[in-house]
Amino acid sequence: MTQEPAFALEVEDVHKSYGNNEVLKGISMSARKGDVISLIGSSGAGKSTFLRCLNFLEQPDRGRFIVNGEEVALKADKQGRLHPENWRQIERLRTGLSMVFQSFNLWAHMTVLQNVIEAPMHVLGQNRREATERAEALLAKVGLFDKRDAYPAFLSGGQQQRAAIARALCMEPSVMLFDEPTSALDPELVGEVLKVIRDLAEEGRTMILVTHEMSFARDVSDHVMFLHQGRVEEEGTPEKVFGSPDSARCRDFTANLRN
Amino acid sequence: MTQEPAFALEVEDVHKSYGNNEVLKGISMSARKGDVISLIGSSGAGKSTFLRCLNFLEQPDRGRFIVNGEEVALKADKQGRLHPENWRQIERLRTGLSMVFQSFNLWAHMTVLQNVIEAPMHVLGQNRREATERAEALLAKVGLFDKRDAYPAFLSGGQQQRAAIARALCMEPSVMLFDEPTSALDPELVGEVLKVIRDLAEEGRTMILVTHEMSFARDVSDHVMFLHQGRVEEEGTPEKVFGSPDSARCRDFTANLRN
Amino acid sequence: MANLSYLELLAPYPPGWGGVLLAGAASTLAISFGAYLTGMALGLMGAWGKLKGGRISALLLDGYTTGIRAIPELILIIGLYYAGTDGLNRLLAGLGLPPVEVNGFIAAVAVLGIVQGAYMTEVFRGAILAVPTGQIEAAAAFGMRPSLRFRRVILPAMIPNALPGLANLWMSVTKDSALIAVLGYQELALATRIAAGNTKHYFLFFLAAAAIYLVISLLSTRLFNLLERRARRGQPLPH
Amino acid sequence: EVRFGIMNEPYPPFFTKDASGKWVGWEIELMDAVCAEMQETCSTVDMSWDGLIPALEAKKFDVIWSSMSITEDRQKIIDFTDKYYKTPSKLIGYKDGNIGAGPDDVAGKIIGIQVSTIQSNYYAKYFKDKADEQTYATLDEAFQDLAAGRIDYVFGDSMALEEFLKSDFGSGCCEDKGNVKDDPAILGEGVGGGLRKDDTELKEKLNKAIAAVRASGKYKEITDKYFSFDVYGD
Amino acid sequence: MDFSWIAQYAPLLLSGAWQTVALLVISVVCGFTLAIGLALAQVSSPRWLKLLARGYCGFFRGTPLLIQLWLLYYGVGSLLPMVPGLRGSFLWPVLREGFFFAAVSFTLNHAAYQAEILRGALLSVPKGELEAGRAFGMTPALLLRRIWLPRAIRTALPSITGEIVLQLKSTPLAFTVTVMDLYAVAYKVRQDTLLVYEPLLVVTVFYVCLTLILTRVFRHIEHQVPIRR
Ligand SMILES: Nc1ncnc2c1ncn2[C@@H]1O[C@H](COP(=O)(O)OP(=O)(O)OP(=O)(O)O)[C@@H](O)[C@H]1O
Ligand SMILES: Nc1ncnc2c1ncn2[C@@H]1O[C@H](COP(=O)(O)OP(=O)(O)OP(=O)(O)O)[C@@H](O)[C@H]1O
Ligand SMILES: [Mg+2]
Ligand SMILES: [Mg+2]
Repeated sequence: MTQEPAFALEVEDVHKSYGNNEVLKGISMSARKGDVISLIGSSGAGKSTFLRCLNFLEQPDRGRFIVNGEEVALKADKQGRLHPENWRQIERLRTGLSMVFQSFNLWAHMTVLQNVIEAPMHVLGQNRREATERAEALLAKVGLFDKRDAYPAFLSGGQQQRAAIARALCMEPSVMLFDEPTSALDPELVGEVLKVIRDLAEEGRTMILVTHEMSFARDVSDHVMFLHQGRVEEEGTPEKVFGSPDSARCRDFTANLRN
Repeated sequence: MTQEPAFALEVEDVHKSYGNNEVLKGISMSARKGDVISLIGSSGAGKSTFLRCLNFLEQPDRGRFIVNGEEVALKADKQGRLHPENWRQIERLRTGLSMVFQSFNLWAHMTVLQNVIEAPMHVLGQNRREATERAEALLAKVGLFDKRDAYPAFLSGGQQQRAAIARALCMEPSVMLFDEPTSALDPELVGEVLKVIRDLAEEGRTMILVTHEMSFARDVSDHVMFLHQGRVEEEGTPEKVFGSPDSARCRDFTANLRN
Repeated sequence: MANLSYLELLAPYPPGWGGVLLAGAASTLAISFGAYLTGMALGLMGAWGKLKGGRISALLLDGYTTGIRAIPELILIIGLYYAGTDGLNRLLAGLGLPPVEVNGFIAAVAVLGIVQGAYMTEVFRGAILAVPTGQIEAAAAFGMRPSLRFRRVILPAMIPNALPGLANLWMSVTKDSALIAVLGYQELALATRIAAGNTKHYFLFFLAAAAIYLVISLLSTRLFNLLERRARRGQPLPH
Repeated sequence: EVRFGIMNEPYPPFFTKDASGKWVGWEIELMDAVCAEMQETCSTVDMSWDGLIPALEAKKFDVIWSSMSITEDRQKIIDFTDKYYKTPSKLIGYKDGNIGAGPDDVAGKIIGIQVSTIQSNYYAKYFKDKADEQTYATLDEAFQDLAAGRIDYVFGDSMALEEFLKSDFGSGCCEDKGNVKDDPAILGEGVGGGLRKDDTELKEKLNKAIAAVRASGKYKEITDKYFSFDVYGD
Repeated sequence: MDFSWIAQYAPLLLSGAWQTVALLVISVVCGFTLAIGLALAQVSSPRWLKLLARGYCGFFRGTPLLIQLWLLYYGVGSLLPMVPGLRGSFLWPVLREGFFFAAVSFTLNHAAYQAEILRGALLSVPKGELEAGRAFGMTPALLLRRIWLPRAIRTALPSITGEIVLQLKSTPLAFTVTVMDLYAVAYKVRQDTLLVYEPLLVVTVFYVCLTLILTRVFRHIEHQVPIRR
């Protein structure tokens, strides 16, 4: 075997604009295996956009992306925007990179269980029995076992969010992208999710986490990045970012948490 | 003028089932003018369902509803389920009862501004200029003024939520129903929303608030209700519910907050 | 001609005309079905090309949907069948090859299928656009290839949006197939006119034909309803 | 082999398909006689009116044998054999006892005419100032409207009109108003077989055969089966 | 290609084009209005009304337009002269005309097809957006006018355009009840001259122009609200 890559995910200088609105203005990040990195920042700062750039749901205008030691081949079009050279590569990388969306995005025509086993069965080619078994265990873990045959439209907000988490976990990815995975959950469930994330980190999985719950970010992460207007305004250990941030902006932002 | 009703909203013994699943098992609540009542409870406890029963988006199976001293006329159908006798009455009452949905439910074919002025213009009959003026002030208040001409699909989660809040505020209702209005907001904005709610309460508006942020509930409410499996398991002042709850279930639930 | 009673006129064997009508109905169904399937394949490709393709393919497909829908079917059929085979044979003759006889049935299916495809392109395009973007993104995010994404997520999610349009097109094609009388095919509409013209019992035969069409479409409506009910599972009613 | 293109819309008594799908009618029997005379094997090809010309040109068949009137305009596009019948044109109308088919008889009335027929040209010359024209795709539709009272007359080929009057439907409502005065310049030279312009060989063969059938008495024999008079015309 | 006939037939062609446009506009405008009612009846109404609307759509989509037209014109229409006094009355010139019957039956037929499209589109509008409208006290009529229909029509626009084009292509059937639309004029020219393609090409150009205008207008409406992709 070749040498293990040092970083599970390494990105450099990501830029992204919507029209004239430059949402990301050069963001770099590197995540080791087993790292939990939290992204915090005010609404509209570009957190979701950054996360979506990581798996190329949005195509960045500029940047370098290295996933598990493999660089994503990008080429520029006439306007100078980047596009993946080979979508096959992206698709392959995405299987190791699952995502929990801010708005859940469950497939409305499938039951909860079908949602969870869909990708393992059809992308990873697992057989139904095996996938179902793991899916049911995961659904039980998030407390959704008895809703496994319900369609998403008939679930409460928190139940949908848990289904989305189970769906992402079932892929057993090496990197997980969580976009506010606890926004619709009550404190008890937040605690559960925190436990799940810790377990996963211990298994060596990498997690990138967007969250508005500062206490959650503090408890769970190895590294915190504070985004402001498309830039990383402050980053470091939770102790540093929440305890003694350099940036005034960050100090204001985390003020609520400290007092 | 007739005597001011003592309660802005009074409901008794609300029951609601989906199929065999009894989601609400007899909930009563009374809210005085200017009260802020928080509903807390685990995911799937029935909080959203209760809120939706209050303005008859779901039709309760049993219960009595008195809004601003006016009892809602209900009649039972063959299966014994209740239906409003007169939808006109419901529509009239709803104009004084606006709602912020858990999933925002912005109208996708309208810009943010159009979303906000829609109901004031077409339900209350305000003229466009007047409605736009107030809408813009509200959008500025929630920090969304520069996104007023964007369509909801192009907004970040928090921006959508703020648009939904502005839309509800613009109706200047006497009772507001908030379903997790801060789930997608960062701590700073949560603080802003808290301020808005306090201001509104001071103006004499009544607020019913579903939330998972216990600190938010503690800071803002006059009265907290803890729902568990369709029943009110504990209720009282925030000090009591968070400080010294009688119910063991509630004690567990709020444990995170206390330590 | 002897005076026949209504029952005798509709008898399935000569001198009754029932058999002629039924045979006509059978060819109507066969041609409609072939054209419908062809159209569906073209429509799916067309919609995909319009939504995902580059500017050039979008422009070409725009020409296809606008042009083919606007051109009267008659001119397409005559043009493609007669002028088309004529041209083909001239080309073959130029190459020193023997002329080919284009099968009328295949020509009819092809022409009507191309027309159906133009309508279906638009039906599918609208239906796909109505699928919530997030669900498609979720599929992409889990590493689904475009074809898998289409088969597992886009298709089932857009079908309920497309079915009413598809049902309408099926209803139309069963009646449009009357056009292929131009190629000498005796489908239901022509069979009806012949029976009526021969016997002068216009009303009887038009009602009989209407009844046959109605039976065909009632059965297909049932089928479409079943499909739609299945496709809309998981979708709450509007109130 | 000579292939005859016949229109697949029924036009009794000249040509129509019976319930078993066999071509029957006067024009069909004449075709058989002509073929026998030419000592050719003959086949028929069904074709809608729209397909006749393109199919002739695409050599799907060799001659149009579908009661097509020979007119000057059409001769620009295709060639015709000599006429093989010519029937007078007549008016039929609602039963009211007013018999007569002159311009004065139709004054103020509405006449139903099949689109683009010789009768339509005749109308333009003789009736236009007196009566209104209603154009129909087929005579069948005109008959329906006549029975419904929407029009007062149907002007068309006497054979087709008489056939209608013989039916239950026609005999109930309508009656023969008489033949119109002939005008060969407009009512034309009669009906002939349509041919490709370059097919002179076949044209001569057909002309010879038609003349022979007429001379041998076969023509009369066939005609007597269908009509009480000679349809060849003057 | 021989277009020398155009000058001679110009007046007829113009009046034919006018008839075509008139039939199309009448049947689409009236038909669509009727379709809204029919679609609504099918998605939310008492059971009997629902069944009635279903039956209507089943019948009108199930049988050929031509036969509907004839049932109306030759069936209902031929009963009219039997109404005493009608033949002499001022209404007769209208009721006698095929145009009236064509317009009526095209409207009825078009409504059935559009209703089916609209029914599906109404069902596809996210339930939450309707609830938001209700929660602000919108009456059913207002909800329909401001939220439900605009949302539904927008998603269904491509199919709606298709149905209108299909309706345009159906107008030639009016000739069977003596309306000389553009297609009928072309038919006459073809019969007169035996030219196969040229008259049809004139019709084609006209149809393509109409369709282009139609699709442009509808695309403009469609692009009013940007779609995120
Ligand atoms: N598809 C889009 N088109 C145009 N602008 C967009 C689009 N998506 C997001 N934006 C804009 O980009 C900015 C960043 O959005 P993003 O969703 O990344 O914010 P965020 O940090 O996730 O915020 P939140 O905490 O509210 O979810 C916002 O101003 C938003 O309006
Ligand atoms: N339309 C529906 N049909 C059937 N069951 C439903 C429907 N809506 C909600 N439920 C069920 O009713 C229960 C209560 O749902 P509700 O949305 O009220 O929960 P909630 O307290 O708001 O939870 P959350 O905090 O997760 O939003 C859940 O178990 C849910 O699955
Ligand atoms: Mg976000
Ligand atoms: Mg909820």
